[in-house]
Amino acid sequence: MNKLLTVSLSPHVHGKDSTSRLMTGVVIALLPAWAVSVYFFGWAALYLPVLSVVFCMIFEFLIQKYMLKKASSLKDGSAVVTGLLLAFTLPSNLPIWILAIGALIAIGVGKMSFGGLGTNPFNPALVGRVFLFISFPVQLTSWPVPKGFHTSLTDAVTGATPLGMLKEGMRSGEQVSTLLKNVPDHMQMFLGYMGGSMGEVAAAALLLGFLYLLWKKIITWHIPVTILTTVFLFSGLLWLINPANNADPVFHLLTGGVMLGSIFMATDYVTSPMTPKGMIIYAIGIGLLTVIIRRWGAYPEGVQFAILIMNAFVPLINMYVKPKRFGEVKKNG
Amino acid sequence: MEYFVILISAIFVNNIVLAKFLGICPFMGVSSRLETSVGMTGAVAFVMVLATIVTYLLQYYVLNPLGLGFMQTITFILVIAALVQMVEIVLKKVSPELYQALGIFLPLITTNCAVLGVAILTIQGKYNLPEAVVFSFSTALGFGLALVLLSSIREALDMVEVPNGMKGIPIAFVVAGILAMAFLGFAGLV
Amino acid sequence: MNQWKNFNKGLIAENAIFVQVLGMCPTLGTTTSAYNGLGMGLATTFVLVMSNIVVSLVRNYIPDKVRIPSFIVIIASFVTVVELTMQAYLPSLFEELGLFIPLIVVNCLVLGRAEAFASKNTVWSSTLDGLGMGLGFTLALFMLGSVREILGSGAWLGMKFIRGDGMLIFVLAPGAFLALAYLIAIMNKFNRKNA
Amino acid sequence: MSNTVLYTVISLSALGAISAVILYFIAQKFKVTEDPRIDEVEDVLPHANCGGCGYPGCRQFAEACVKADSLEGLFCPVGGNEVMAQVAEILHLETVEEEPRVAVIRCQGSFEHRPRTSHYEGVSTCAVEHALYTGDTDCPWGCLGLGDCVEACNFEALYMDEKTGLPVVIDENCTACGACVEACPRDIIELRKRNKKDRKIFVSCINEDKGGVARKYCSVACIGCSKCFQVCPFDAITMRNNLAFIDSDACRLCRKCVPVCPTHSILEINFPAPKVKKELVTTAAANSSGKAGGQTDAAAGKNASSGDSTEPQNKND
Amino acid sequence: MAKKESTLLSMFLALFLVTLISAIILGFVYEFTKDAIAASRAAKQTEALKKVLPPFNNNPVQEMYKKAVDGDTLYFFPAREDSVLVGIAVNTFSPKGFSGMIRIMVGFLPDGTIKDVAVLEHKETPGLGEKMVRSKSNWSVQFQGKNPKTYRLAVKKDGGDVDAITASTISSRAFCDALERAYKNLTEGGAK
Amino acid sequence: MTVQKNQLKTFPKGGVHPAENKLSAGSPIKILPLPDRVIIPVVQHLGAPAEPVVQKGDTVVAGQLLAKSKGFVSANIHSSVSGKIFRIEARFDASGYKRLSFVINRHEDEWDPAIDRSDTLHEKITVSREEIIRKIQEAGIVGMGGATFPTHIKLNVPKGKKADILIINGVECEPFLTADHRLMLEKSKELMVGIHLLMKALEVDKAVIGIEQNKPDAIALLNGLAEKSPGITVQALKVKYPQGGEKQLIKAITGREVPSGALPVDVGAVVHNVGTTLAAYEAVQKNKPLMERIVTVTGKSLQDPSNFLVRIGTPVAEVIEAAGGLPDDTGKVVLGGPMMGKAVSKLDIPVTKGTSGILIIPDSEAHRMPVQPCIRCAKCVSVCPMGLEPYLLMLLGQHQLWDKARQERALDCIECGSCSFVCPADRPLLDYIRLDKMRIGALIRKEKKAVS
Ligand SMILES: Cc1cc2nc3c(=O)[nH]c(=O)nc-3n(C[C@H](O)[C@H](O)[C@H](O)COP(=O)(O)O)c2cc1C
Ligand SMILES: Cc1cc2nc3c(=O)[nH]c(=O)nc-3n(C[C@H](O)[C@H](O)[C@H](O)COP(=O)(O)O)c2cc1C
Ligand SMILES: Cc1cc2nc3c(=O)[nH]c(=O)nc-3n(C[C@H](O)[C@H](O)[C@H](O)COP(=O)(O)O)c2cc1C
Ligand SMILES: Cc1cc2nc3c(=O)[nH]c(=O)nc-3n(C[C@H](O)[C@H](O)[C@H](O)CO)c2cc1C
Ligand code: SF4
Ligand code: SF4
Ligand code: SF4
Ligand code: SF4
Ligand code: FES
Repeated sequence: MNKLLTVSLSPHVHGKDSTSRLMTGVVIALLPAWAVSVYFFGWAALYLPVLSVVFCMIFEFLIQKYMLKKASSLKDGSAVVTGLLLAFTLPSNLPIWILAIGALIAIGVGKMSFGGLGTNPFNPALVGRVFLFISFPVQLTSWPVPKGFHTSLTDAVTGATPLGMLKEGMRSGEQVSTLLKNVPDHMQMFLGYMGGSMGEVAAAALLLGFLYLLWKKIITWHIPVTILTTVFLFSGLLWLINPANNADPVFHLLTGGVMLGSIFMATDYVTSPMTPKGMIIYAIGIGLLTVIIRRWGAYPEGVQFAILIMNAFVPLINMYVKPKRFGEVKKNG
Repeated sequence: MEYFVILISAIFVNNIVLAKFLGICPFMGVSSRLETSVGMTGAVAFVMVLATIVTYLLQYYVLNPLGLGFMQTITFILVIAALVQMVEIVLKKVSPELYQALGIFLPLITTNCAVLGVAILTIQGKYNLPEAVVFSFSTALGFGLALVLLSSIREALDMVEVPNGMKGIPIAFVVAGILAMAFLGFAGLV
Repeated sequence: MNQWKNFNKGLIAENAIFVQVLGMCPTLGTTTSAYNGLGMGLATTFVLVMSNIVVSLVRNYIPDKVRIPSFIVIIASFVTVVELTMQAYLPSLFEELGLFIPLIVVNCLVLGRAEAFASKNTVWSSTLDGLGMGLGFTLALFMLGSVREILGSGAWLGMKFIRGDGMLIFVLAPGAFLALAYLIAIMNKFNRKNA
Repeated sequence: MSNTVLYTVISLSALGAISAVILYFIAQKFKVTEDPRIDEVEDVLPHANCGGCGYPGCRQFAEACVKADSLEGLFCPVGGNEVMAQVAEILHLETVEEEPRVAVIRCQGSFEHRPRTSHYEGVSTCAVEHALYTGDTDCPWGCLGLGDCVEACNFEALYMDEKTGLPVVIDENCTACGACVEACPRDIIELRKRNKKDRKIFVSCINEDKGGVARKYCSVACIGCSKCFQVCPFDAITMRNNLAFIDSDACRLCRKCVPVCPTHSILEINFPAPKVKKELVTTAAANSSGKAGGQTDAAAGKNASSGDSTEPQNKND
Repeated sequence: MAKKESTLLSMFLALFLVTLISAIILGFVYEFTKDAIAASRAAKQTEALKKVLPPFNNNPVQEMYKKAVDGDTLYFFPAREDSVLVGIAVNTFSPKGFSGMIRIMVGFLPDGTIKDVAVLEHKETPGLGEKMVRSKSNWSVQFQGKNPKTYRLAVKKDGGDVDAITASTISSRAFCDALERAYKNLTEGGAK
Repeated sequence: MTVQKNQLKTFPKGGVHPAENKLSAGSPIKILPLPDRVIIPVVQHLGAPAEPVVQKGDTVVAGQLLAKSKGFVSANIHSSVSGKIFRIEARFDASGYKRLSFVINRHEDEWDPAIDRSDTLHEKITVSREEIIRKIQEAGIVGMGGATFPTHIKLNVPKGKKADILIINGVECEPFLTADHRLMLEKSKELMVGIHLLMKALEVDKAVIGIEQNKPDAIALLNGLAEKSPGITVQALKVKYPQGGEKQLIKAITGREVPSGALPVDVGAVVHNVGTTLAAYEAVQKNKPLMERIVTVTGKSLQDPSNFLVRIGTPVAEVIEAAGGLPDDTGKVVLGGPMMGKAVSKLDIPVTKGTSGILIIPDSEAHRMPVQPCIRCAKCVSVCPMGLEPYLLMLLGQHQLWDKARQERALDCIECGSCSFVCPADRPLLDYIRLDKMRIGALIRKEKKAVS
């Protein structure tokens, strides 16, 4: 035999998972929500996410090549997920140049500044989205009303999201119970017939994606289920105490970015804790903050801030919440 | 004003570092390690509350009666400086480890604008004495929260390859920026 | 030659903000526009120079234990002078800079220079040092203010060049942090290349 | 003078005076009796915190020096004698001079001299590869070439030569802190006396296998033939376990042993090449065949020379 | 550097002297600038008054009267030209701003028409609520010449006639709230 | 007793399920033709090398003692063939280094007459507990489940401790390997006697044979036998790697958790591999020392994956030859299974007591993927059966923070490789964890030295 044998440490086999496979899985899980979005918001919802992905990939490529001078990592697909999720959190009537700024911030500030995939403490798509939200409050808070597939960018009618209507109404001193009469009913919201950002409207489609992610073992149930439960319980508690001034818990679950955020964004590996216990703590934090901001804060929606804030706690959680060690010796004294 | 509102406001909504831009130097300086940042928080909280009480009395019982409002800055800072020096001397004796860890930052608490800033803000905010104490203490907590978060993140970043140009201070500022962004979510809570 | 260095180093090589990361609070708090940055920078420079001079004059007469309180009092006096003067003659700028004028007292840069330089050097060196550091500080503030004004309001020195608003975030706290982060990164790169 | 000015003066100077008095008493009460010399000693140390002295950091070393009655056994390899002299002066103690030392790599098994027999894949650390097996070659003694030593060096005194796959010491950067010695799982690196102009003669091999065995996997291994031992006029060479070792204290750099070694195991470094013309051809050959191997003093440009023209003799058993 | 020994006396003297000298200097600087500061403060108020009122030749500050409402105070400044009332400026407030208290000087003509408004004090967000300040945007121009009798002082979202500042409904609402408070109290017996 | 799904036990936390690839499961054990020359190292076990008692040039018979155990943790070494000692010299073995070995040129096949070579089953146990242990010690038996820890030490329960259950490890959770499986099928009766022997040695009245569900034939067969043997039961286990790990198996079967740093006997359990058990039977009832073992030779590109009964010392190359020869595209040869086995650099090394399998991996599957950044997916954390955080241990290793790694309990790692297996970013987690463990070991040694 003239070939040299390869010698390495065990194990000598490797599982099927790879980074790019996982990322592809997330993209697949997002497809149903995308489809619903295109159905409700028209062509813009089709091409804006594509553009967002393209922007993200271009920025990642350029930064890597010219600033970090490292080999390109586009293949791993994380920029695609970031691009897609960024677009999904934005309204479909957003000017393209704003989208481009968002992609630059998401990739440039949110991800590459820290060194690229796996290093960033904050969710890049949310960094991009919150940046835009604060920079362009006008454009980011005018929501197209779902009209159907024929809607085009130009003739979109803007209105408020259900949460927006609620907050606005509460500001002017109206009762929540009367306000809720004007918003779509729960079934409509479940299917996505309401104003909102491209990817967040259809709870049904997002849940379908969730099931896919669970099935493919891409994520575990801990984060999404805990967030949704916390939101449900906390808002339910408030509602029971004072139904006149608080929206019902189902309303809270179906509106805004709770579904998208809890299933796809809070679960981002890089920015979430490493242990089930840690994930649950993190998720409870997100749930509570979301409801607190929605109920008492200046903004109608709190998921994006809640996730970013809890992202900041992740290193602490990882430091102090450890998995249950096998054969842990209880130290006394 | 309710104490709870003061608390929430000072910790989250008007966080001293992330919203008010005070105390940034120690915020950047001691945040590279979690342990020191916890110690720093303690030191700052102690000095802040103490300084607020003393300056409060000074303002309302000396300066105002004498019509010396313009002397606020100079008297306050003198009091704070003396106070910090005392803390430093005492700490060196009582806990040399903490003294070592906080290193040059102890004298820098003097020049931590947060301390003077809080003293002045207390007067501007027209708090009464108990409120002033709550305010200064919760401000210190807010400082500590931001500091602990930043330092835990920086410690985690030590383990990964941050691009050369961004290492150290720049990336810490980026983190602070994103933190400040996230904390804007608390806007309107009070 | 040597003296020139005392002045020069503060501008770039040992720039208070970009290199030493001192005096961050006014840097971030007052730079919503280039003009404010400039004003704050010059006010600080004045205090810095004057206190450096006085500290280096009295340095040999101050006992160690009261060194910091004494220096602080000296600095605070000049700050109060600036405060009063500005209130009297530049009331609008004073309003913009707000709390940060009294806070020059605690600008780490000022005390830091008093401690690290003026207390060990002659009057003339200290003057130049203060001037260099102050101008470096002013320069940095001006740059940061410019960046934030351009991005945040689409204007420079008050002259607007776009319609509508800029990216609001740069006027607010997060934008200040981010802008400074990247400015420091760029300056680092620049400094390293020069070195 | 108005009242305001009067009040100002009174209140402020009163405040100043009170502060001064309080500070004074507090300072008295909480006086810390830390030996100020610790700071002084720490100040003169190089602040490399490399641990070369055997203490976790410079401050701890400083404390140890202050506490110690004599400086014996306390040495900062980075600062060297100069710094230790300063320390001694501060503490009013005698210095203990240490011979300046420098690291040398005792292996010449470049790619050419040691055939590869397998291909290692995995993390690039010598420690791990060493634990796994003999390495890419069959030599269980020689350098693994994954650079744990380079990684360990705080002073950029080591680098890996891409061509030979062996580490190279940059003499002037080397502080002899010993970090590389500690790091190398195969104990290949030795700290040797620096000598004048960093001249050194040493056996660049630590192979204790029998000659015949060693020859099979490496053409420049010490085969334990004792020729050098016999030729050495100063008894500087000892033979143990089929391996020659040159004691750097006893060696007087006469270079007699260099040419007699049949496998070119003995290296001479930083000597002028006396017979340049004559040797030109062999020098080139020797250099390219890694004769100078890991030992080139790259920065100084004074290459190891080549004093040796004996062709390797095939002495199989 | 020859370090001064820290004895009680030297410490006392040093700090005492430093503060003493500072105090003397400051005292004099204060004396010197006192009037200028007072003048510039007063100038600000009259500036605002001049801006929001038609020309007058009395001193409205002297004729100022107060009214305590909603936990704070409204200040009324009657302006006269040759003793004829030409308008009243109200220093009004609203606590409902995005970041707290807003104080506005609003000038009414005798028939209740708004002559003009000027923001005295606010903490609203730069770039958003800050646009209520004239130097930042022309938003507040819309109030000129409007009579609250017919013109509903509320943002359009709440069924009023005021165009809100984009993305700053809260600030706009507070602004209207302040004007409304001034108008209500003026008509409820404030006016002479 | 029939096996029901809901009775399947397993360990609760972590684990993976690599493709089983038990290619040779259906191939009965064949006797490998005797090699002409064997190489028998003096260390084939965990612990101190044995001391040679024969000399170069001596003639030996199969089963003759070659080297005597020296020290507390050590084991005897016997000749596996008859012939002449050609040399006693350092030879490469599976450790990757040269070790002192007997090189014996075989001549015929003459056995020590004391050995009972017949096929008769000796069921009756006549010897005392001490005698059993002594015989096992003399036979040089070591754990054949991979750790090669001398068996007699494990049987000598330390004073003050008491074992109450014997667990027989028939899990064979490693992919590809089938040696234990075949052994259970073909030597079941002997196995039962061996279990009784070990029970007697340990003075326990309960033994459980743990077998993974993917060997239903073995479960059924042993179940039938166990019903007739009081005290012995068969426990079917869910298929999950590393079920065969001692701590995991104890947890799965008894629910007890061996504390960190403690031994299985501390929770009253002793685990022995089925191969070890059979060897114990042969040693006690047939006087046969440990001189041959069952080896699985397997691999996807191998012509004829098989199970062989191989004399200790047979060169690996010859075993491969018997299974159809080394395929051309071979990239890696592993002794043991793919998860824990050791890759070797040459094939003239001998089969030793711990060699359970020889795995041939084609070049296309022999290489690692490029390392990518950790995406913190936490998959490594969730599969680690020991509840560690492999990603963190690797980072700590990379940054040389050994103290921290020690606090994070790197030493608890059983090196099962599940973490490296599952990592989507292809990170060499276990490589670095091993580095951690080595460095921590050095630290501990240093500390101990400082103390003494
Ligand atoms: C940093 C920040 C500062 C804000 N400041 C103000 C403000 O000064 N005034 C205001 O009315 N709204 C402010 N907002 C609130 C938002 O712009 C929000 O859209 C507003 O509550 C309602 O929007 P609308 O005016 O379009 O109905 C601020 C938002 C952000 C992100
Ligand atoms: C990860 C891992 C997997 C193991 N798998 C098996 C196995 O499948 N079968 C086995 O008999 N031993 C296996 N072992 C070895 C056992 O832990 C244990 O050493 C053995 O069962 C004890 O019996 P022995 O001393 O007779 O070998 C494994 C060990 C580890 C660490
Ligand atoms: C130093 C040492 C002492 C041991 N002592 C005992 C013992 O007294 N009793 C016992 O049952 N096993 C003992 N063992 C064996 C281990 O518990 C274990 O069975 C062996 O390491 C193989 O397990 P594995 O294959 O799962 O790694 C000892 C192991 C070591 C390393
Ligand atoms: C389950 C899952 C969720 C993800 N969610 C996000 C996300 O919310 N935002 C984002 O920018 N990238 C997301 N990514 C992609 C990737 O992890 C992210 O870009 C990294 O944070 C970049 O370092 C996700 C990836 C996975 C596998
Ligand atoms: S000298 Fe030692 S540490 Fe350095 S590369 Fe060679 S084997 Fe590795
Ligand atoms: S002459 Fe060379 S090979 Fe012989 S003993 Fe000396 S060094 Fe070794
Ligand atoms: S850390 Fe160790 S025990 Fe845990 S999965 Fe990895 S190899 Fe197995
Ligand atoms: S499995 Fe790999 S990528 Fe995932 S957390 Fe562990 S090391 Fe990181
Ligand atoms: S300027 Fe340094 S802390 Fe504020």
